[in-house]
Amino acid sequence: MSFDQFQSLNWSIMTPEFIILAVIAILVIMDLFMPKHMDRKILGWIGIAAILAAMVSVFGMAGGHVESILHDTFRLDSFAIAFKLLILGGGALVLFLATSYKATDGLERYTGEFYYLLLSALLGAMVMTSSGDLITLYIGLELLSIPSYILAGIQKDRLNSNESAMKYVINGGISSAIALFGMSYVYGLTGSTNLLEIAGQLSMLMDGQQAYLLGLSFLMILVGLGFKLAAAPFHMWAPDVYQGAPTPVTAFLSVVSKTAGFVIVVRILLTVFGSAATNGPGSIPILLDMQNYLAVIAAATMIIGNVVALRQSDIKRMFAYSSIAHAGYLLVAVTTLTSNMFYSIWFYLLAYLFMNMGAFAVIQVVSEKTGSTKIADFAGLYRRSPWLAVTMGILLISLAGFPGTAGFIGKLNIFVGAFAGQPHYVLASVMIATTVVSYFYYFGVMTQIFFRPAPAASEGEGEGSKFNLPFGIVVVLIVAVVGSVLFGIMPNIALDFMHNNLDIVQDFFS
Amino acid sequence: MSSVPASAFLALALILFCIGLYGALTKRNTVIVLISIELMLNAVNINLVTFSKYGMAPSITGQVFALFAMAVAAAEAAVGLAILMSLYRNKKTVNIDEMDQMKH
Amino acid sequence: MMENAWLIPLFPLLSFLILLLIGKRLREASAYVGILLTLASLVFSILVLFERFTEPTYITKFDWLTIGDLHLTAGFEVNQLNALMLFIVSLVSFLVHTYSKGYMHGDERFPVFYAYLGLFTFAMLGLVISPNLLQTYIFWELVGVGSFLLIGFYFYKEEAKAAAKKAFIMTRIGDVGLFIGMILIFWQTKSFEYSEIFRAVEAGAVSQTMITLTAILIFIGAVGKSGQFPLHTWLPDAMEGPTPVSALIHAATMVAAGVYLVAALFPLFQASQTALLTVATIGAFTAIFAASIGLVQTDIKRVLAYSTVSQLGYMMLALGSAGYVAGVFHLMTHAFFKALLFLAAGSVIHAVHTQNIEEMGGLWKKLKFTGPLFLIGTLAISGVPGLSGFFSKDEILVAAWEGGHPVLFLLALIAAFFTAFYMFRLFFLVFTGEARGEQKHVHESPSLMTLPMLVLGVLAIIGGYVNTPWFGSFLGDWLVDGNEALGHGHIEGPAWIMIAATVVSLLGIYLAWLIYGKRSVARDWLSGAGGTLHTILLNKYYVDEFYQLIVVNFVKGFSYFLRFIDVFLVEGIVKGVAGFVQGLGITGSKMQNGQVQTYGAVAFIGLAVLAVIFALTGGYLK
Amino acid sequence: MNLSWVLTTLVFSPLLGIVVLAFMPKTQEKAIKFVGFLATLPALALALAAYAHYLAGKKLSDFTIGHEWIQFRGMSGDAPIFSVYYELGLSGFQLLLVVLTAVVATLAAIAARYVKKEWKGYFMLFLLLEVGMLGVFTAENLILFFIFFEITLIPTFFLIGKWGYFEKEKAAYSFLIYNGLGSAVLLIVIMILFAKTGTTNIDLLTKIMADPSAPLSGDLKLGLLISLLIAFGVKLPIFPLHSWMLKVHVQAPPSVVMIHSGILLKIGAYGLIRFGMGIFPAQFETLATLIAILGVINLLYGAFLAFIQSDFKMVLAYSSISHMGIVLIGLAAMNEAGIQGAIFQVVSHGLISALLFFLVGVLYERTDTSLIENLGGIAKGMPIAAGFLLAGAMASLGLPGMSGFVSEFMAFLGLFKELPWLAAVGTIGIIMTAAYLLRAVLGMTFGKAHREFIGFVDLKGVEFVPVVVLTALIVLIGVYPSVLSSPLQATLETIMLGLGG
Repeated sequence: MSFDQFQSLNWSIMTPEFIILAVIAILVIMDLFMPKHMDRKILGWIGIAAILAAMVSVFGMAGGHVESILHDTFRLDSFAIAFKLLILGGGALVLFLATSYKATDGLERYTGEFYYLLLSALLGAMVMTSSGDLITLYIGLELLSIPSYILAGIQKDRLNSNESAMKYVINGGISSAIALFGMSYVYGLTGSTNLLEIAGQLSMLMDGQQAYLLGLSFLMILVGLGFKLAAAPFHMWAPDVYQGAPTPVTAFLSVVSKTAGFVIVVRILLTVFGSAATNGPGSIPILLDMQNYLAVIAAATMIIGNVVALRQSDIKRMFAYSSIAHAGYLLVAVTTLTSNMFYSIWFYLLAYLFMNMGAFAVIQVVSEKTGSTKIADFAGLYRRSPWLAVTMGILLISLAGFPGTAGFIGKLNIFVGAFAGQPHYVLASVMIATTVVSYFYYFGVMTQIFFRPAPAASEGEGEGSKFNLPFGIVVVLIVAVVGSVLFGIMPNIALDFMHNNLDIVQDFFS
Repeated sequence: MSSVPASAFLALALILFCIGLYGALTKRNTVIVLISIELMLNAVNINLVTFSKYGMAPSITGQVFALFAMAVAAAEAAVGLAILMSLYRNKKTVNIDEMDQMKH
Repeated sequence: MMENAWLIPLFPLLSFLILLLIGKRLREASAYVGILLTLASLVFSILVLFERFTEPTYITKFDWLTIGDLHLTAGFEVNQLNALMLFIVSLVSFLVHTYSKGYMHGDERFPVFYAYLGLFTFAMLGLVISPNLLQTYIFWELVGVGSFLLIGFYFYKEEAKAAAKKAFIMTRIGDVGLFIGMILIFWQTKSFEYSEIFRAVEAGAVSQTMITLTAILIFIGAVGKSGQFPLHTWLPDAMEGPTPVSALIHAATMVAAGVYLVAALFPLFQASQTALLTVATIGAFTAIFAASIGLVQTDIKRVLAYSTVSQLGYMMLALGSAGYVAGVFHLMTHAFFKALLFLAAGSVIHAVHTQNIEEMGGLWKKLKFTGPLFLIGTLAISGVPGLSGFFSKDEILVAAWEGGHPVLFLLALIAAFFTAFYMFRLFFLVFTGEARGEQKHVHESPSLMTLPMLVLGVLAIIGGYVNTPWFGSFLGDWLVDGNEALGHGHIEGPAWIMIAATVVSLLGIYLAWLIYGKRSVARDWLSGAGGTLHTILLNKYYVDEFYQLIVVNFVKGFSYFLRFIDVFLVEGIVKGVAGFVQGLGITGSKMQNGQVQTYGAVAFIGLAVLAVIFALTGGYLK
Repeated sequence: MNLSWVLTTLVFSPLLGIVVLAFMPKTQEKAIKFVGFLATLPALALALAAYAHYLAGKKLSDFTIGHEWIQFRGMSGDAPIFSVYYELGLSGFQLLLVVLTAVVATLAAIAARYVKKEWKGYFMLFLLLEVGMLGVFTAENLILFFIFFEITLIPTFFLIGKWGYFEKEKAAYSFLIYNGLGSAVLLIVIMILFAKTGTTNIDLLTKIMADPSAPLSGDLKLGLLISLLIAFGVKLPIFPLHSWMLKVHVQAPPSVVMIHSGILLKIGAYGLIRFGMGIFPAQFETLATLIAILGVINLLYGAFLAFIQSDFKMVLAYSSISHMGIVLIGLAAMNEAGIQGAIFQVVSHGLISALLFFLVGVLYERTDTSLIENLGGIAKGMPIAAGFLLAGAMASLGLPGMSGFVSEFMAFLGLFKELPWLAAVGTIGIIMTAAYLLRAVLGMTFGKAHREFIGFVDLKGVEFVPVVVLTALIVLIGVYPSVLSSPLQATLETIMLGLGG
């Protein structure tokens, strides 16, 4: 490739990535040259500014044509834009949480790293959304994962944090190996790593043997990526990792990482297996044929997530199971494969972003105050801080999926999808039944917040029992609540933006 | 070279992968577990390289993919070992079955 | 005047409302409100009655409730029976209102008492002018409430509470019969109007079985209200209410409503021989059954109560024997003399502050007014010739005989003997002999109480002359005028019946005199002779105990059985489901054992299972 | 005149109160209670105005409003695959329920004077609940109905769980889970209906279903109706789905029980009539006997169990079950009399139970107990309260001249035409109702006072307002039932048309 060629590439479509990358570099350097005792928070703010700038540039790209560079390894289509927005938004909120996070247990030595590792993980997620090639997908995935491993264990002096990171590394390693193994067969059968090329090849597939092999590789990829989503039965790392990791990291894992996971699942499954013929051209694609497997996984995920969450006494663990359950709901949308699937997944992830981020912000505040993450620590929150309590109440209601909140609209959207094409009665029933089960634990937290008296000790503390909310937390809470309620009442603000500017379905396969 | 059929390479990769998986799931020493994961990734690499040469449509992409995979695997191993070090500092053990402080 | 008959019930309603709102302020002046307004009703009733002698039946109605194409109406009707009933009810009510002013003097809930009286009178008057079954039912229930409230007037007494509850529930059992019967006949005839129902029955639009069924169901309502066997037990207990109430409700008016209902629906009953026979049998049985219990009771009001039950049985017997006129006639005369007896009894109780006749005695001299009036009542009810009861009872016996029920006739005759006996037993024990209890300051009641008694006394004597074999059956002819279905105004019967009746009642009186007046026969002669029988009678044939044992215990037992289901089965299933979910959760969290390799293994197993299923189902190896 | 703003204002007017309350200091008890009460008035005024509008002979369809709200699109450019419309409207039946809701809500706001703590939160939730209830009865499409239905759950959960009595949390959970499951089933039904017909508009659905070429098999329709029966059976409640409701009635604070028993249970009946009977008339006919049997079971089961309760609240709770049996009986009759009876019973029981539960609140406030045996003889100390209690009981046991009778009568009238034997069994319930109510009420008011109640104050001041208003309405309906029946005629005709009658 000559320099001219190099120059002639439309690098501008990578502007958001470049912004983040540049800021990472700047932050690394700044961290290096900053005096040791200087507060690193400034790095966090710079990071936030960078993310916002990236978001603006992504917004600016909305409505354009599909473009791709570097031999179609990097593509910018509506799908990428839509999910990049989510990922960047989630990243920004995580950074807000991070700036307000009290650095302890070794984190105080690495606050600088904390921010730019978050940014690099974010970069990985962004790459994943835009990748048009198995290689870039994989690189993006690992670019997201490896910093995540470090982030989970960044509180070096805290055993739980170490353990959580260790478990994450091992499980993540195994899963990516499995997924990669599956991908290698896909490559072997097509001789290409480019997704669209693969799709083109596979739609001509005639040989039953090969289709068989492809089916196996489908399962392997599904399982490998299922780890990222924390779909049952590949979910078991999630509770431990979520519990041990620092709260902003948990928030990051449960929102950004999961979003990225869904991005890659949709991307691979739809392009590669959505067109892979089972029995010669024009026959039913593997993906449709595999719908039942997906449905089983989705149902298992919803059931396990919601049911086991009932037994938890640690709030972060409970939210881990809750996020497993939400992954299950999202998988319902993936399973149904209807035309509004992109929109329903996107909208659900948007709603999930708001409600989960907000909830983790509250968790962060409360657990910093009490020094533990027991659900019982929320007792009497309403007395101690009514606003915080009401905020958490709204977010929990949204998570439980009651009307008036974005969580409801998201669920409704998925639910409609389950009936829009071929109706999936059982799956829809499981979804709604487990939703009712989820009332138990969400409202269990509310019981603590609103009904239980505050523990006697903290009542005596007087002034000390007041919560002082750092700016970052306040921002997150406001965004979360406004988002949850606004999109619950007027979801078309978001939905219409999608429809008017982004033609995902059209772009996705071109 | 051509006397060795492609299926032999694929079988080797599969066996290697299974050994890796077995090791990752059964060994007590975390270092060995990490190495086993490397084995699994290397099995993938064998696959990729084999397909790049003997696949349906041989192409160089497979080898490129394998290079990327190696680099990533190295990074992953490095991070894994680093985390293990800090864990060891706190817990004085590298046995993976003793890392069960968080459960249920 | 008849077109304004709807005003008659409204006066007492007005009284009720006024007293409810400002009764507390009026205190005992409340009585004047009640008395004046019932007087207005009485005046109107008399005017209506007289007008009805010459004018035809007046009926008017309007839509009350529309159900699709069905228009249920409300309105009022003035026919012979209604006009007569209006007069009786408003008269007795007015008299009781007046009497109560004296009787209830000093009671702290005096205005409430008058308010309740107003409510009851309203309901009763409303009942008797209803032109259709539904409206009848509505007021039927309302009189029940009035009765309930007044029985429970002394609410702080446990007995009053129990009696009120019992009265309401037992009559409700009957009411349900009426309710069902009314609805069944409605679907047969598409109307609640009496006239429509009769027309349909006459035209043969209703099957015979249906007629019998509905008639008997409606009769069950009458059984409940009129204290007929087997739903009679509430009526004696209802004597817990103030005595004027007993006179008004539980003697003269409400309990007669059952008889009135059967009379009002007489054409329906007449269309079914079975129904008539049922009515007659129940009536005759009740007559002798209650009379026999009355023989041994020692509470003055309870004796009268059983007497009432017995007399109501008589009326039913009359109606059941196709003696429409006889039944209605006896209803009227009974209203006079029984109200008189109760008011007189009230006067006695007022004087001696006890209801136990064993503690009375020798009051004839002390109660110069009450005594003779009580005697008039006693003579009238015993059927002594010349007084009102004689004529009406005679009509009934004739009707029973002519109706072809010799057994029932015989029962009625025996009941007449019993009646004469226990009434005079009562009279002798209360008024003659020596004072047995501690009777201080016994004095005659104020004139406010004696005057109403006087009026009733006069009516008890002359009331019978409107319908006699000797001076013409004016009442009977008028009642059946224009409606042949009701039978004849007077049924000719053999002369020996009248003689027999007279002899029987005189025998009863004589025997009572022998035992309680002259005391030539020992008082325990009877109880000694038939000890067991005496005990049975004293315990009212153990009907209450039977109900307690069977019905109440069954209901309770069944309820506890349902509670068992509720607690263990319904809740159990819920707990089971919840437990299952919890168990799943426990299993799930147990699997989460903290071992990272287990997690990997589970995932691998998951993959393996998927792959095996994929392999087994054949994949794409077509 | 364009009246389409009325319903929106009516439904959401309580929100104004929430906003005002949010800015009030939480210590100002009196002011908060007053504002909470005031905030219920606009809805009441509008509801009565709408009734007046009807009385003036104008069309109720003047109030209909419809807007697009949410569109879920599939492929870009396509028509939305799913739209949620904001559609509110009134029919005669709905009008009655809206008026009932507004009246009971206002009176319950008065009853909320007994709330002892955190008035601010209480009234905010209370008003939110009112929004939900008004919305449920005015919603013209199933999704909107569902949304409002769910909106009622959360405030009720908190109102029970925070301000209730000893086992409040258990009761609140019970409420949430049962009703959550009920609404879950409902949502599935709605979605299937949508998937098959492409609409959730109730009137449209009714029309589509009447068309024999509708894309639903009879079996599917039957299945959907049974699901609806379960969904609304939880709310009504139908045996054996009732156990949550007992807990709620016993544990919730008086004003909430007034609302709950008076209005929330009625949503079940409303749903059964409007959706069950309206959308699936033919299948309803198939199930009529089953529903009638369920109704009789409800009626008798509730009555017998009420007979042995020691807590008056439990008596009333089982009594509610029993009375809802009458609704089912009326519906199962499938004729005008029965259906009208059922609707009457819905309104009538709403008023009666509100009255009785208010009085329970009054008694509890003064005596700290609702156990029958602890309360004997209160007529001595509180004659007026005892009198109204007795009046309420009389209304409840179906005394003519009060609303309970008219509904009971019509329901039985209807069923006797169709299933006379079953109806005859049901009449045992009439006797049992009298038995258990008198046992309970007389046990409390009559007899010897077990303790000195003399010192207790009788009804006073504002307490008269709910009692008198409710009693007056009960008597009004009992004496002049046309106030209810005339607005209902149009609704009934529609239903009967669907039933092919």
